[in-house]
Amino acid sequence: MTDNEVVLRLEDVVKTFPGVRALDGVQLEVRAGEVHCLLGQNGAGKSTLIKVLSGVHRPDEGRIEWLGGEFKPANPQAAMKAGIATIYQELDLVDDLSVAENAFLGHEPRRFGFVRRGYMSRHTRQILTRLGHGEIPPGRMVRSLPAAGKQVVSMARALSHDAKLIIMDEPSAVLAHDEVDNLFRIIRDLTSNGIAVIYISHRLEEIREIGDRVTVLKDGRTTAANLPARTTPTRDLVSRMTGRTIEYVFPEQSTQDRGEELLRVDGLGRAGEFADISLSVHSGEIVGIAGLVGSGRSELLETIFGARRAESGTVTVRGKTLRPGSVGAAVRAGLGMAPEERKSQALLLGEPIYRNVTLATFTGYARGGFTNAGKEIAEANRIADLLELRPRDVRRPVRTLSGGNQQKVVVGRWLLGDTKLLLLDEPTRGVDVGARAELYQVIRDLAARGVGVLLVSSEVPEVLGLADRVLVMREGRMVREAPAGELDEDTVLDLVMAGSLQAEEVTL
Amino acid sequence: TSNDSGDDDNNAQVNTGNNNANAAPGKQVTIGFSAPAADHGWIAAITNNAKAQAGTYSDVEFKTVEAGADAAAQRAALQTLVSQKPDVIVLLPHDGKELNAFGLEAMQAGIPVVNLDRAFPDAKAYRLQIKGDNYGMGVSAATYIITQLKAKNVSAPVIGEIAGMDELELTQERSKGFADTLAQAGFRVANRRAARFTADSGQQEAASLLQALPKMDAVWNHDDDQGIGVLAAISQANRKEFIMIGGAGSKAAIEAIQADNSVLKATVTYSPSMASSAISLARLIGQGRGMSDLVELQVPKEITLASETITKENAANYLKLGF
Amino acid sequence: MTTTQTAAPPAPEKPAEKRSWWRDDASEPLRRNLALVGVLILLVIIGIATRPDLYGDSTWVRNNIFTILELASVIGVVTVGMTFVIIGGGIDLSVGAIVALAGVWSTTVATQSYGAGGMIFCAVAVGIGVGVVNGILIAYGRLVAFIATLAMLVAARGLAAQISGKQTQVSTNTFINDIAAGDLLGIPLLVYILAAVVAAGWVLLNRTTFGRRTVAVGGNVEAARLAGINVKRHTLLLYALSGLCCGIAAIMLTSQANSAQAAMANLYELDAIAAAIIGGTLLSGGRGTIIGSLLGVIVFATITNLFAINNLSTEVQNMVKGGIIVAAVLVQQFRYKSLSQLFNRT
Amino acid sequence: MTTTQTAAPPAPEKPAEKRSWWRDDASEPLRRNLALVGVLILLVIIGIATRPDLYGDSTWVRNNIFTILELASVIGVVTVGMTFVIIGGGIDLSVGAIVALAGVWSTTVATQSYGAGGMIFCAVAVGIGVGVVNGILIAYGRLVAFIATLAMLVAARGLAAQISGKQTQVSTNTFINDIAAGDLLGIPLLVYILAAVVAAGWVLLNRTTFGRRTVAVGGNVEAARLAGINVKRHTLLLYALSGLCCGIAAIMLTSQANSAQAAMANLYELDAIAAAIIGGTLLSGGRGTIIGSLLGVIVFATITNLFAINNLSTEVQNMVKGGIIVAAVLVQQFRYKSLSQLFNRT
Ligand SMILES: Nc1ncnc2c1ncn2[C@@H]1O[C@H](COP(=O)(O)OP(=O)(O)OP(=O)(O)O)[C@@H](O)[C@H]1O
Ligand SMILES: Nc1ncnc2c1ncn2[C@@H]1O[C@H](COP(=O)(O)OP(=O)(O)OP(=O)(O)O)[C@@H](O)[C@H]1O
Ligand SMILES: [Mg+2]
Ligand SMILES: [Mg+2]
Repeated sequence: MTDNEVVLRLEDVVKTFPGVRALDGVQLEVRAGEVHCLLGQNGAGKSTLIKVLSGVHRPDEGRIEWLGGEFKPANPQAAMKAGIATIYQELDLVDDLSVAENAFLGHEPRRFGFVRRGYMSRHTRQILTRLGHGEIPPGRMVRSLPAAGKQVVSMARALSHDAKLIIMDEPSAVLAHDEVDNLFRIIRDLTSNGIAVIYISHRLEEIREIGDRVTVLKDGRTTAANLPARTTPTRDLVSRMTGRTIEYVFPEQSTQDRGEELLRVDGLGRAGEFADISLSVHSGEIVGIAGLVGSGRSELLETIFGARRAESGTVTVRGKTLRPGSVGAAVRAGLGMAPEERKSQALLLGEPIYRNVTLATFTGYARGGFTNAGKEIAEANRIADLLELRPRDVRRPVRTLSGGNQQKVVVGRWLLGDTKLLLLDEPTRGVDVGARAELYQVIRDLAARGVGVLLVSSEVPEVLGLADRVLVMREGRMVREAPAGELDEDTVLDLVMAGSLQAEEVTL
Repeated sequence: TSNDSGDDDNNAQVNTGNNNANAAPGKQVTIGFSAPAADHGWIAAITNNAKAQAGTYSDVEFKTVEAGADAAAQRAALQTLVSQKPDVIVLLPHDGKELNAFGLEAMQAGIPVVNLDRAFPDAKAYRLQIKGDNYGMGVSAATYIITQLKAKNVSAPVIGEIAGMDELELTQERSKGFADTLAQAGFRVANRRAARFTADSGQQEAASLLQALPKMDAVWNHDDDQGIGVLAAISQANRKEFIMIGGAGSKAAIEAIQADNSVLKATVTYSPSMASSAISLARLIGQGRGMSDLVELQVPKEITLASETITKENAANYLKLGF
Repeated sequence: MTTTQTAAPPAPEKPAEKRSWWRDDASEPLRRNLALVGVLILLVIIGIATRPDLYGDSTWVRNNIFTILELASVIGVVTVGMTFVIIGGGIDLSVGAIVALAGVWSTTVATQSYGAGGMIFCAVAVGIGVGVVNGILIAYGRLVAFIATLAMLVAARGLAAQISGKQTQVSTNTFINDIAAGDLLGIPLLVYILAAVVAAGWVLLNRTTFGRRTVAVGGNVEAARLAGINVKRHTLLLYALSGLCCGIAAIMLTSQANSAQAAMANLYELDAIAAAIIGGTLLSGGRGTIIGSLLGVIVFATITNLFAINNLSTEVQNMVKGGIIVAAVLVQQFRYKSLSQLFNRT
Repeated sequence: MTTTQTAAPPAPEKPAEKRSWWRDDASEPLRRNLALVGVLILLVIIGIATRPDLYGDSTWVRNNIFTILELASVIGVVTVGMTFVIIGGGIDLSVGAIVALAGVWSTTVATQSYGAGGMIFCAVAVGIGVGVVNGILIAYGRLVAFIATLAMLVAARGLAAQISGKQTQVSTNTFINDIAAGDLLGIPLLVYILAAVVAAGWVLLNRTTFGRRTVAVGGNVEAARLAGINVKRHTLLLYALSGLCCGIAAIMLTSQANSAQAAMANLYELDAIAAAIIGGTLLSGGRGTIIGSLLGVIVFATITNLFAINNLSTEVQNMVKGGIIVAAVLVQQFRYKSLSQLFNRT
C-alpha cells in the first residue's frame, strides 16, 4: 500500500506568526491511499501545517509539491479545487444553516443562483448514510446538533468534495468510541479508493489502529518522518515528540481513605436530558462518569454547577442545599467547573493568558476592589509551568495558542483558588500525551490534598485509570456504579453500548 | 465665504430702498451672522436674505458662521466669530434660552447683539430683537378658520392641526395661539399631529390625521414646506371636504392659494424677510444711526412682525415676499 | 468503600423520541413571528376598545389597513436591505441619508427633465453607488461598519444639502407622483411594491446561494472563508443591496411627498434596525428572517396609527411607545416553558 | 519503506526577542491610540495651514484648546459610561435622552428651589434611576439592549417633554451656571470634570475587579457565568454607571446652556458610540480603552473646531467630516506589516 506514488511532498516549509515560528522547516511526504499520521505536542505546529496545505495560510519559505507539480494555493477555494479537503480542529460550521447547507457551503449545487435544495438534500443524505448517520435529517439546523453530530457534518462537508487528499485535524476529539470505529470504517473506505488521508490525533492507540506511517513534529520541525505506524514503539514516538520519555500514564492510585462527603446529588433531573440521578463525591475522591456522547453527562455537570436549573432533585454541598440555577451559589460553596467547549464556554480569546487563568479567582487576589496584576501573573506562571504551557509567555492573548494549550488554560483556571470540588468535563480533550500525564498527576495531587473531583470523559481508559469510583451513564440514567478496580474497559463499553443499541432499535 | 454659490439665483427678499436716507453709505461696519444649519426652506431663506441684504450695502462686511446641529455647536461657532471682533452680531439662535448666556457675554464685551426670531429671556442679552409672532400665527390661522366656518354655519366643526417639530418652543406658541383663539369661538382641535418641518414627515402625519378624522372641516398646517407633503397626502387620500390653512408663506403656497384649485385656501405669514430687516437695522446700529421714519435717534429695541393672512384676494401682493 | 450496584433500570420508554439528535429550536423564528402577530392582534384590540366608532365602519377599517401598510411601505423596503446587512454581520447607519440623497438627486431639475424613467434610474443608481462605496470601505478598507456608514450618513446628507441648495425640491413628474396615489384592484400601488420587495427578499435569503452565504458570512466568517466563500465580495454586495433598497425607497418617498429634501427619511436607520431586531434578527449577525422584519415594521406602523386615531400628544405617545416596545418584546420572549415552570413551582 | 530519523534539533533560542513591541498583539490598543494622536496632530497641522493668522496668536491657541476640550467635555463624560456598556457587551441608545431627562428634571422650578445641591442630586439620581431600569430590562427581562434602550430613548424624551411642558427651562442657579463659566489656574472647570471622570473610568476599567468583570462579561458571557461572575447584576451595574455619567453630563450641559429642554443632547448616543468605536472599542464587546474613547471624542471635537475656524458651510462640513472620519480610521489601521509588505513586494 505504501508503495503507491507520492502525491504530496513538503520541503522545508516555514511559517511565522508575529513572535512565533510556528513551522520551522517541515518535511512531509504523503502517498496515495495511505493514512499518514501527524504526531506532536500541543503547539508543535500540526494545525498550522494543515492550514498551509489547505490554503488558509501562505508559507513564508519552502516548497510544496502536489500531484507532481508545485502547489501554492491562494485561498481555501483553490486548495479544494486542487482536491484537498480539510476537517479543521475547531468546528467550522454555521449554526443557522441546515446540515445540507453546511455540507455544501461554498459549492452549493445551483441553477441560476437558486440552490437546488432537493438535489442537495438527497446528496447530503447519501453522504450521511455512508457515514453511518442516515438518521440526521439534512434539513435540520446545525445549531441543534450536539458536538458529535457537528463533527459528522464536518466530515460530510469534506466528503462532498471530490478530494484526493482529506486532512483530519483531531476528528476524534469529540467522538465517542462507537463513533470512532465508524470514522475508521470510513477512512478505510476512502483509502481503498486511493484517497490519501492525513490524520492528526493525540491518541496513540488510534494511530496504531488506522495509521500507515507517522511523521512527528516538534517545535515546528520534523523530528522523524515516515515511521511505521503499527510497529514503532510508543517510547520512541513519545520521546521524539517531547524530547523525553514518559514512563507511566496514570499515576498510582492513592491508598488513603476518602474523607467527609462533599457533594450529594439526590434525584436530579431535567426533562429530555437526564432523570433521577443520585451520586455523591467525598473529599479526596475522584469520581468518573463514563458514557456515550449524548448520554447527558455535560448537562448533569452543568446542572450540579447551577449553570442549568434543575427541574427536580437537589444538590447538597457539605450539608448545605444549593439554590438551583445559581452558579454564584455553587462557586461560593467551593465548586468549580471546567466546561466542555473551551471556545464558547470558557475562554476570553482576546485577553491575555494570565487573565484567563485567574478568571475565577482574580477577586480573591484583589484588595478593596483593586486587582493585583502582579500576583495574578505569578500564579498564572505557576500554572503554566505545571501544565507545560507553550509558549510560556502568559501575557499573550489566548487566541494565539494552539487548541491543546487553550485546553490547559481552561483546566488550569480551577487549579487556583480554594476549590473544594472540581467538576471536569473532558479535561484532556486535545491535550498531548506528555501534558496529559502532567494533568493526571495534577488531578491526583489535588485529590490527595482533599479536593473532590467529578470527572466526565469519553475515554474509558482515562475514567478507569484516574477515578476511584466510576459511574456509568446511559441515556440520561445512571446504570452502574462501582469502584474503578472492579470494572474493565470492555464491561464499561458493554454497559454503554447496550443503550445505544436499544436506542437504535427504537429508532428503526 | 465658501457658500457663495447659488445665493443670487434665489429670489431673496431685499430692500434696495435707494430713495431712503439711510441707504447712503456710512461708516464701515462688520456684521457677524449666525443661523442654524438649514435643512429647511425657511431657515435657508433666512440665511439667503441676510446675505443678499448685506450685499446691497457697500459699507458692510458680512461674516457668517454656520451653527451646526445644536445649541452647543452654535455656541462654539459664535466663540470663533467673537474672536474676529465684529461690530454687530446678528443671531438666529437654536434656542433663545440656551444662548442667552452668549448674548449677555457679547453685550458685556461691547458687541451689540441683534436677536433674530428666537427671543432671549434676558433683556440685557440683546440690543435689538426682531421676530415673527408665533402666537399670532396661531391666532390668525384660527381667526380665518372661524370666519370661514361661521360663514358656512358649521356648528361643531372637526378641526385638525399638523404642527412642526414639537420639541421647539415656537411650535408650542403657535399651537397655543391656535387653540386659545378657537376656544373663544367654542371650537377645539379634534386631532393634532406633529411633523418635522419636512415634506415627507408632513405627508406621513397628514395621512395619519386624515385616517383618524374621516370627516373634517378645516386643518391648519404650521409650515408650507412640510405642506407640500400634507397636500400630497390629501390628494392621495382623495379628500377635499375641508379647507386647509398653511403657515410661513412660501412662494409655492401663495401660488396655490392664488390658483385656488386645492384645499389650501390661505396661509398665515411668518416671513423670513425679517432677516433682511435685521441686517439693515444691524448696520444702522453699527453706524449709530436711527430709523429715518421714526423720530428716535436710535433703532428701537423690539420689533415683532405681524402674522398676516394671505388669501386668494391679496395673494398677488405677497408673491414677491414668498420664499 | 461500599460498592453500590444498581441494576440497569428499564430504559426510559421510547427514549429516542424524547432525546433525538437535535434540540428542537428550529421553530424559534416561527414562534417569534407568531408572537409578533399576537402583538399585532393585541394592538388592534386596543384600537377597537378605544375607538369603537371608527372600527365599527368596515370601509374605514379597510382604509386603515392600507394606511398602515402605506405608512410601513417605505421603511419596509429599507428594512429588507437592512435585514440582509445585519444578517451578514454588518450594520448600515446610512440608509436614511441614502434615501435622502437618492431622492434629492432624482428630483433635481436636470434629472426630472429625463422623465420618470430617468428619475427612477437615478435614484437606484445613486442608492447602489453609495452602497458600493460603503461596501468597499468596509470589505476592502476594513473599516468597522458602524463607523464607515456613520461617516457616510454625515457625508451623504451633506451632499444632499449641497445638491438641493437646502431647498425642498418639488417633483413635477406626474407618473412618479401618481405611484403613491394609485391603486390596483383597490390595493395601493405602494403596498404592491412593498410586497414585491419582501417576496424578492425572502426568495433571495432562503432560496439562493447569495442568501445562504449571507447567513454563513454573518454567522461564522471564519467558516465561510474556509468554505471558500469570497467574504469581501459578498460583504460589498450586501451593502450594495441595501443601497438598492434605499434607492427604491427614495422613489416611493418622493412619490408620497411629491418632493424631496436633504432632511427627509430622518432617523430611518434607527427605525429599520429596530424593526429588524424586533423581527428576530440578531444584531451580531447570522440569524434573521424577512417576514420577521416585515412584521416588525408593521408593528411599529400600527403603534403610530393607534396613537393617531386616539389623538395622543407627542410626549404621551413617546412614553407609551417605549412601554409598548418593551411589552412587545416581552410577549415575544414569553415561552411555553416558562409557563410550565410557573405551574411546576407551586 | 524508508524511515528518516532526524535528531531533535535544539529548541530555537529566545524567539521572544525577535518580536518588536509594535507588532505585539498586546500593544494593539496602544498602537491605535498613538495613531489617533497622529490624526489629532494632522488636524492641527491642517488648522495651522488654513488659518495661520489665528494659530500665530498663542493666546488664541491656548483658548482654542480649551474651547475644544469644553466642547468635548459633556460628550466625553457620556462616552466614558458608553465605553463600559459596550465593552460589557451591551449598547445604550438612551444616553442622550437620559441627559435630557436629568437636565429637565433638575431645572424644574421645584428642584431649583433646593439649590445647586438639590439639582446635582436630582440629575445624578435620575441618571442612575433610568440606568437601573435599563439594566433591569436587559439583565433580568432579557430584552435585547438595542431595543430596550431604544424604547427608553423614546420614553425618556417623552417624559422630559411632559415634565418641561416642552418649554426650555432656564436655570437661575448661579452656582450651576458658573460651573461652565469658571476656571481654576486658567483651566476651565468643565475640563477638570472631564479629566476626573476619565481618570476614574480608567482606574475602574484597568485596576478594579469591576473593570475585569466588564471585559469578561463582554468578551464571553458564558465563560464569565461559568467562572462564577454574577452576569446579571454586573450588566445592571453597567447601565447604572452609564446613567450616572449621563447625570453628570446633564449638570455640565445645563451649566453650559444655563437651561435645559427635552430636545437637548440630541443624538448624543450616536456621537458617544462613534467616539468609543473610533477609540478602538469593539462593538461586539470585550475590548476597549477609556483613553481611546477620550481621544475619539477629542478628534470629533477638533474636526468640528476646524470647520468652525474655517467657516465651512454645514453641508460642506458634513461631506468633509465623513471623509475625515474614514481617513482617520484608515490611518489607525495602518500597520507596520503593510509597510513591510509593500517593500517586500518589490
Ligand atoms: N494566528 C496565530 N497567531 C499567532 N500564533 C499562532 C497563531 N496560530 C498558531 N500560533 C502558534 O503557532 C504554534 C503552532 O500552533 P498549532 O495550532 O499549529 O499547534 P498544534 O500542533 O495544532 O497544537 P494542538 O495539538 O494543541 O492543536 C503555537 O505556538 C501557536 O501558539
Ligand atoms: N446518539 C447521540 N449522540 C449524540 N448526542 C445525542 C445522541 N442522542 C441524543 N443526543 C443529544 O445530545 C445532547 C447531549 O450532548 P452532549 O454532548 O452535551 O452530551 P454528553 O453526555 O455530555 O456528551 P459528551 O460530554 O461526551 O460530549 C443531549 O441533550 C441529547 O439530546
Ligand atoms: Mg491543532
Ligand atoms: Mg458533553
